[in-house]
Amino acid sequence: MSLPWMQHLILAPVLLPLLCGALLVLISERHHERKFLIDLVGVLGLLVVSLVLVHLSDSEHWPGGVGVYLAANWAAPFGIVLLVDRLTAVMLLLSSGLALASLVFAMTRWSRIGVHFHSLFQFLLMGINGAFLTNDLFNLFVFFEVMLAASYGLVLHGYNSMRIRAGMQYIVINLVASFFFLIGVALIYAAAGTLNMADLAGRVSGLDADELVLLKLGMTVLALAFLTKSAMWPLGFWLPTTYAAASPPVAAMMVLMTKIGVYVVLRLWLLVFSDGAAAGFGFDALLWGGLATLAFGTIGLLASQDSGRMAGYAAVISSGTLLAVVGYGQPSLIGVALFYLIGSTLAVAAFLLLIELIERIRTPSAAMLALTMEAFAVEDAPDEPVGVAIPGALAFLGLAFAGCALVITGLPPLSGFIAKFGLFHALLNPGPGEALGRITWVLLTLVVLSGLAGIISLMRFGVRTFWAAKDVTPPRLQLTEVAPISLLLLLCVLLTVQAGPAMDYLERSAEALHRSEAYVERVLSEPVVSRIIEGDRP
Amino acid sequence: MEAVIAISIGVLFGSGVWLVLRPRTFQVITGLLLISYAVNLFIFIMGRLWLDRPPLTLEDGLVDGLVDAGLYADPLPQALVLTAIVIGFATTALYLVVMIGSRGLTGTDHVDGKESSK
Amino acid sequence: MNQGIETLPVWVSLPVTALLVLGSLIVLIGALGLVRLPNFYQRIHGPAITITLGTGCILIASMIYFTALQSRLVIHELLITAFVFLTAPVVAMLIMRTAVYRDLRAAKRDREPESDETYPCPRKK
Amino acid sequence: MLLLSLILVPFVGSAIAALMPANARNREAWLAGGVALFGLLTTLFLYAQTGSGEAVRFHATWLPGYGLDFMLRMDGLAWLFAMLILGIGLLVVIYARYYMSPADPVPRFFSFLLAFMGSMLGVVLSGNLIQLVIFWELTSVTSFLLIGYWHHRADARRGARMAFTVTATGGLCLLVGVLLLGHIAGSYSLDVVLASGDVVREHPWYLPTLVLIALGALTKSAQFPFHFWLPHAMAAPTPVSAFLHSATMVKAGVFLLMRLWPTLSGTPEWTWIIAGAGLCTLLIGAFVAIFQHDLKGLLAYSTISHLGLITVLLGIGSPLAVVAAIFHTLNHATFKASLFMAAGIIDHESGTRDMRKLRGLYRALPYTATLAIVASAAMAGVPLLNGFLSKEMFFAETLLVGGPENWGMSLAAILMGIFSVAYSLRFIHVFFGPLAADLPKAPHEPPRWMRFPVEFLVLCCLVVGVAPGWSVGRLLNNAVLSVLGAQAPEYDLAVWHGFNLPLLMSVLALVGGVTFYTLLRRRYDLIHSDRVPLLHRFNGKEAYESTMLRLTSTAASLETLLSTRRLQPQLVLMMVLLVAVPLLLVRPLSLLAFSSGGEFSPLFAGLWVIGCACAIGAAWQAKYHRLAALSLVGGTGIVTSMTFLWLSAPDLALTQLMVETVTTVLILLGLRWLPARIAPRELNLRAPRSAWVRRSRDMAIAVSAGLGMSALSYAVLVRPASPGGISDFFLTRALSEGGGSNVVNVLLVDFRSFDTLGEIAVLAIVALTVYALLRRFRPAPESVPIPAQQANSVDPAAGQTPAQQVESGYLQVPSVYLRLLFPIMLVIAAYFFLRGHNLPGGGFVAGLTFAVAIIVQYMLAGTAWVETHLRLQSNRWIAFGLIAACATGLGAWAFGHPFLTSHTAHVTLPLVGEIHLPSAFVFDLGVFAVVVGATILILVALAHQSVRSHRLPAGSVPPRATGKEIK
Amino acid sequence: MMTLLFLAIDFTLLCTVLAMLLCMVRLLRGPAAQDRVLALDTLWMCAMLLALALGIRFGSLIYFEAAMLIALTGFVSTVALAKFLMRGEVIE
Amino acid sequence: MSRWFPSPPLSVALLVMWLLLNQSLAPGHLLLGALLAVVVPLWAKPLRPMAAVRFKKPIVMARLLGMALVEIVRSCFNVSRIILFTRPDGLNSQFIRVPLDLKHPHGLALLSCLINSTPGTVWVEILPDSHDLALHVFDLHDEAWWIDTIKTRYEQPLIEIFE
Ligand code: NA
Ligand code: NA
Repeated sequence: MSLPWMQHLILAPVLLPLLCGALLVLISERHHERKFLIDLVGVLGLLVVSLVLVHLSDSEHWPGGVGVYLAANWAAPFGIVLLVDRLTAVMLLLSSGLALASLVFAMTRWSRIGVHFHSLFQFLLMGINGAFLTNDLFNLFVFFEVMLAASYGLVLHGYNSMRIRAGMQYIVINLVASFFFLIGVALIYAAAGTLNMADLAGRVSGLDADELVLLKLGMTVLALAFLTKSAMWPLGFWLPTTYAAASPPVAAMMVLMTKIGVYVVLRLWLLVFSDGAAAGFGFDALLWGGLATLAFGTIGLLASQDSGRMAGYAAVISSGTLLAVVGYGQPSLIGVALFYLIGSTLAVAAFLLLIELIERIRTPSAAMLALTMEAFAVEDAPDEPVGVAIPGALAFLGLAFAGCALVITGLPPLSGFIAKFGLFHALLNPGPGEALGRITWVLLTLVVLSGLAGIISLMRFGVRTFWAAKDVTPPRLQLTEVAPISLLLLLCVLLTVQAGPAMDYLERSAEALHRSEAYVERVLSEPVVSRIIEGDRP
Repeated sequence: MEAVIAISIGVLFGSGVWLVLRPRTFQVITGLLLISYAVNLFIFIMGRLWLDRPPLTLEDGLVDGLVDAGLYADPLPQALVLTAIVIGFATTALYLVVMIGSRGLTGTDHVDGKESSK
Repeated sequence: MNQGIETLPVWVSLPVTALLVLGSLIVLIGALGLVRLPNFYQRIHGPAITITLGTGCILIASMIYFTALQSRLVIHELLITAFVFLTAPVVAMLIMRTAVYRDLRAAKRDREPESDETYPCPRKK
Repeated sequence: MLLLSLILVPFVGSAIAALMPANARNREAWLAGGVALFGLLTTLFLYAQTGSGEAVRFHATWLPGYGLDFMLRMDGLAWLFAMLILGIGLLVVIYARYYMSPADPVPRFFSFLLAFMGSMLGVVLSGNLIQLVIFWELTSVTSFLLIGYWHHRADARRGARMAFTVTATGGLCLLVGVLLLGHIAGSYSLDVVLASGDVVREHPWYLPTLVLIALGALTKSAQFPFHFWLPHAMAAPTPVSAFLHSATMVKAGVFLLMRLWPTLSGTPEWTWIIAGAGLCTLLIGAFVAIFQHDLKGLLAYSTISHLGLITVLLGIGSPLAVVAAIFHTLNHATFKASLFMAAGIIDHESGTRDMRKLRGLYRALPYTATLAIVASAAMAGVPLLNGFLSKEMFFAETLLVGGPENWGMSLAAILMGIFSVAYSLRFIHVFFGPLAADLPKAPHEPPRWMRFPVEFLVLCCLVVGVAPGWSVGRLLNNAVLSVLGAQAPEYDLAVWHGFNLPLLMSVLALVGGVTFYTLLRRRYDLIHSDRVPLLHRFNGKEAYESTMLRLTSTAASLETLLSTRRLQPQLVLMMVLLVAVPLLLVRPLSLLAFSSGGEFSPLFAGLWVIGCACAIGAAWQAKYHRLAALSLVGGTGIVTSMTFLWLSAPDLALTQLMVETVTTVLILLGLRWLPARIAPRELNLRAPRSAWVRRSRDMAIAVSAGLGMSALSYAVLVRPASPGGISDFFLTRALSEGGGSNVVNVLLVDFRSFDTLGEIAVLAIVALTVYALLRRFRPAPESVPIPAQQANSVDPAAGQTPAQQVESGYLQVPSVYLRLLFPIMLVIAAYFFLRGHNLPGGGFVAGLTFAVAIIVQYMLAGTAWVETHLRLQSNRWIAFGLIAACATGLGAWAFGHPFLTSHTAHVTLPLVGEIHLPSAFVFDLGVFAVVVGATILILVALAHQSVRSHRLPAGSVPPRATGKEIK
Repeated sequence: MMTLLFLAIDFTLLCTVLAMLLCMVRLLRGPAAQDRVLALDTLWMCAMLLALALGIRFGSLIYFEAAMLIALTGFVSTVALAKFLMRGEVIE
Repeated sequence: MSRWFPSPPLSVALLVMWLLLNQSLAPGHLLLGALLAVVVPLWAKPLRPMAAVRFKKPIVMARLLGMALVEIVRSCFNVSRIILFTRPDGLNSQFIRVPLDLKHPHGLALLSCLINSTPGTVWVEILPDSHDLALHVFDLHDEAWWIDTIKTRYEQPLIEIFE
């Protein structure tokens, strides 16, 4: 008996970046192009793998659409389990798509202002993908650390005093959050004697009262860690600062990282607390926290004049919306929430990439920007890339900005609107046994208001930038800068046009999330590949 | 012994928290070190306290070649702590470099990179 | 407490007991010196006995003890002895010089340097 | 399919136009005109199918799960509106070709215009409410872009923002309203919604639905109190004003009211809200229009007023009123568009739109003047023109409102009629008298084809005014049928209905208007008054601006209040939440039901007295005495590792010990670059009160966090471990299946090797990051000089290189020891590595020992010397380690096993006998390599800072900068 | 006799811990940096002895490795501290 | 020979060390130990530039070490006595200088080991100009005695051994 070859694809999203990253370490910084090429090949590989996984998880390839991979060949609660279902696959796809855009964007300038960008980038992907894939709490911690460590490096990549101030904040807060994570995991282990999420879900009903208290404590502390990472008010003040300070391609990747916190909360909460002995625990807190975050993001968006912080608050709003939706606890909302997650991630990321190009309008020339940017880099100043000034560069910027703004504010016709509509529709048309409450209206109002705040704020920014600026010189744009933004926005368009199939897929993902028993059974029943007998100890 | 280790974890954690809330970068790194001791110990004791029962299932200690799991300390928390120690070391190194980088660029060792206005 | 210790013959347990008691007393005295003595240059002599004789006694005790306990020659404690002899001098030397240079620099800051003064007199308190 | 092309073609045209070169004025006009013409012909072609009260439909699935499909639906009303949009669109394109200056970048203009046309068609053709909202918002967006077309002008920017804010907000309300409506009706499909009027009107959500939809409609149609944006939208180029802000977009609101009339109307709420808003708008608009000085401003307020009229008609709720509303929509579009164009011609030719300057234009452009006068007559409701007909229908309807006793409505209508006559007179006043001499340009007749649209529209006014039944009767009837269906009333579109009350009202209005205008000119200084009498206090623009300002400033102060950019408050919050959230959410106090367990060991307690004292000491010293704090933390570390040792975790003890050493060296390397904090001399100076408050707060948090952790630890410790835990599995399988008796190590390299893979990745990442960060490290100015210690003559090695120190006496004796220790440490590392699988040790400890061995050599002989003698490329170690670890895992693939499955090779060597080589061993080798590489890279990268160029010579040591040492 | 041995082992543990306590006192009190470094080094040594004593106490050789590792590398941090104080930087 | 064994005593020491560590004389360990004893010194060679030690006079060496051991134990009790029973202010702790003739680094190292291991004396440094050894004595009674003892008892045999 041996493992079907396709099965290894589950591992590829972790392994490929790891190997790429290690390989990139070996290549000298002098060979920019070679490094970039390897990095690009790695990301493209990831893209292909995640596409295949999206397909496999939605076909009959695996029972229930759940692919299980027993790392090191130890059965489920004991070894570490990687798991692909529709949700994971689609998140992997999102991550590789975003990575492609960020990487290409970083090609000409950002990857060269410091060393080891490409390795760190691949390791970041490894961490992100691992966090999506793993079904083991401590392994999740490890992948979070991989992701965070790489992000620390990338946030500080080519640092100046602003970036280091923000980086300090980001690092300290995440270090403290990591401690919370560990405390939480330890408590859960003390309570349930397991680290496997599926196993944990299976064990909840068998716990005695004290153990249940311990479990809840652990989950609460764990949630604090995730909620810090997903910037729930009042834990997320680091976010706008960090986004504004990080270099654009990195900030774009961070948009996704913020969502991982939400992703984990969603997974874990639905698995452990959707039914059984502790059903419903903590959902209210998530809901209220999400609402507070939403409100805070709205206020922040209205208040901020700086584009980086605006993007940050847009991300806060989307985090808040997602958390509130998860906390709202209505199964039919999850699918559309995922749709929202994808769209808003793409748009905010595109916006963050765009910002840097937009900023060039404001300075007399791109060279000036390069000058300030390079102020602190002495030994590794890349030569100023000579680009062709695209005619209509300004038009592109304006159009792209409009696209981002439409998605972020949820105005028609792009995916932001579809998501918002879907959300409202699902809120107003609850399934059987669910009722509309006052909280529905609060949520609805807050979402509308956040959209309004987005309109006001982004319009203010756009008008000031594109219309009010005197003697605007069209910036020099590289194809490598234009293409990624276009790609992300095209994905938003695609998401709109193909809203039906996309939403169907996500609904199926969400539905699977709520069938925790099948999930638990699926994970725990995955057989190990029998070991080679002659290789065993006598 | 249980009480002693419990109190100690509390003291380490409390001292660490106090330091982490201070404004100077070095205080914060000291705090992070102390918190990491506390947290590592905390994870460790989730396997409960075992005296002279290291999880070494040496062949000469086995009865009929079988392992009696009740005779050994819980190895899992130990493995987790080992990972946590190494990761903690790594992050300390990183924070340290950011700390001196920040001092160099901003001219202050305040965690915000500027002295608070008060 | 470990099994097998009851079976130790007296000719083993007696020297082990004696060495342990002696060693631990010396360790304690050394540490006491570290606390009790009034200035650094005296304090540095306290731990020296801990390191040499204290450690020595306990290591020998350990060797005898385990040799008897395991009924085979257990002398890998010699390694510790070797390591201690290799590292302790460096430590003592460097700490001492640190103290000397620091005090000299402090003295120099406080008043004009006196050319013939090489080492600071331990300041009596 | 034709229906779909109707919408698609403008958008495609828009995209093509956008790509055209800036100077292709004619080509773009042809393109735009072609698009409009195509649409017009298509619509005409579709007339046959919509004529009989049926609707043409197009359906494509889009988001079926949410009841959202792409549905197009053309019935009579939609047809009429589509004709309006396309017809006037075509005329506007022709007009714009001549109106826009050759210097204007017209691709953008036509692109936006076509996009707007598509969106507007989308609004009227939507067969689905959500889709309608989508196009609705698109019209707002395109309108925003068109208003801001001349964005270098502040008024254009302000006008665009204001218009968009108001209409988009309305759009959001509309979305929610439509969602409610869809929920009530059970579908968003227009067909279903239109059929479920009774259900809707009786539903408890009716009122909110109505209010929200009304908000959408009223904002879009510039109804009171949201009317203020429309005059400011006149900053747009005149073709835009003619097209969007008179003929089409502003009609979207009334279109929506018509569309949903069957569903929503017929209740008192409807009448109160819609008719009420309409009535206010009608009067205010008409009144304010009189006092404008800008031609377009006058037209804008007049538009507001006429839209109010239509709204009132729809609000009245009778079928005949609906007929009148539809008819007036049509008429208003015709005459107002022509008026806007005429105003544009005047502006274009004379260079100003200020009615205070314009005089006697009839002399300069008689033909245009004639057209404009006819059109204004239509606006004023002069008989034989189309405006008269619909206004008379309006008068007739007002008489019916509230029964025969209630004349209020009718009075208002007459008043509005009077005002409208007055402002029409004011408008045509510019043509009379002597030609003004001080105009910016000398006016003359515009190009032939620029005038053509006006001529055509005025002709329409005349034709409809003279022969309404013949010209528009059937079209109107179709539209009416599609709104009212079976309710459709009998009506007569004749010019002459005999002498009746409405006619009297018309006459009253005409006479009153002329009188009022004459009076105004005589008694009131119309020219020089800058504000509208009575109503100047209601300044929508200022209200808007101040609202926006207040919104931003309130948000900013709220942001400051609710968040912080500083680190400490955030950490305080995190810690408070760490303590409070579990207490509130979980109430873990039940765990603390006091139960004593375990034994007390005074020795262990003594050990932890040390640990705790050191920790507290560190907390106390870390501010000013870093080295002391570092030593104290080291003390805690020693106690911690001893605890691991004591409590059966030898692996942990070993690792902790090594990490302790490496961390100390690391921090010391860092401290070199962190200038000392000097304690203030006035130590007895009392800390300020705020500092005390802060410290007490932090102390409270720290104490409670500590207490919490203690309690939790104790609660766990006194409970027996849950029996079914997974760890027994590891103990029983480690030897038999993992091939090692050190279960912790087997966990690390086999059971949970995936964790370890991630962990070494973290190490690698951090090392690379540290290296990258230090590449651009700029030390603090205080740290730049070489340390004071090395510049002081006290030190015999001042000025010596490390290599010299080792050769001469300075470090000669220690070097003998430390160099001897090097191979010994290497052997020890090998020892720990090789035995790790069975006994305490393993890749981590071995790697750290190895790294320490090398670091000691660096400490002894300096960076330069070591590196000339030993080339240790830590990058390669890291990469090799990672690849080796992965390769071990990949090796399992070859055997058809999952990643990292361990295998044990049994090799029999002569002399030695059989040895077991588990694949985990290679994995551990990878771990070892990464640990070595990462540790060395980190430490050496830090050490390299000392030899970089920012090191100043000894002579340049500032006297005080490093004067005080760190204690 | 065995009791005596037991007592002696416990006495060794006690003395080691007491010695560590005394080191801690010096570590806390200072006053000079070199005093703390000296105290820390002595603490390391006592920890090594404690490991040995624990080994004797439990009759297990597992504890030896820790003691050996301290004996071999415990001095490194002391040397680093001393070098830092003496020269202002650990690696020149 | 020296190409493969840069320092034979070191190699032997490492082999012994390996066997002691593993507490075994099994052929596998012998082989592994021998391998390490060859490989590690070779690898470490660049960092150990000094020539290998040759112990010319093992008997002198043994006598020296034995004598030192006795001295260590004796001093140990002296120092203990002082710590426990003497009032600290009565102590005469002093720095003294001992002019040295020994130049060989290994000899000096061994001398420092002996002196530092003897409680009551701490080696400070060798003064660069005079090649005097600076020494700190815990309780100094007779400076000349100390100088004489060190020079005759320790330095002389070391010169014999190493030079
Ligand atoms: Na009436
Ligand atoms: Na000595």
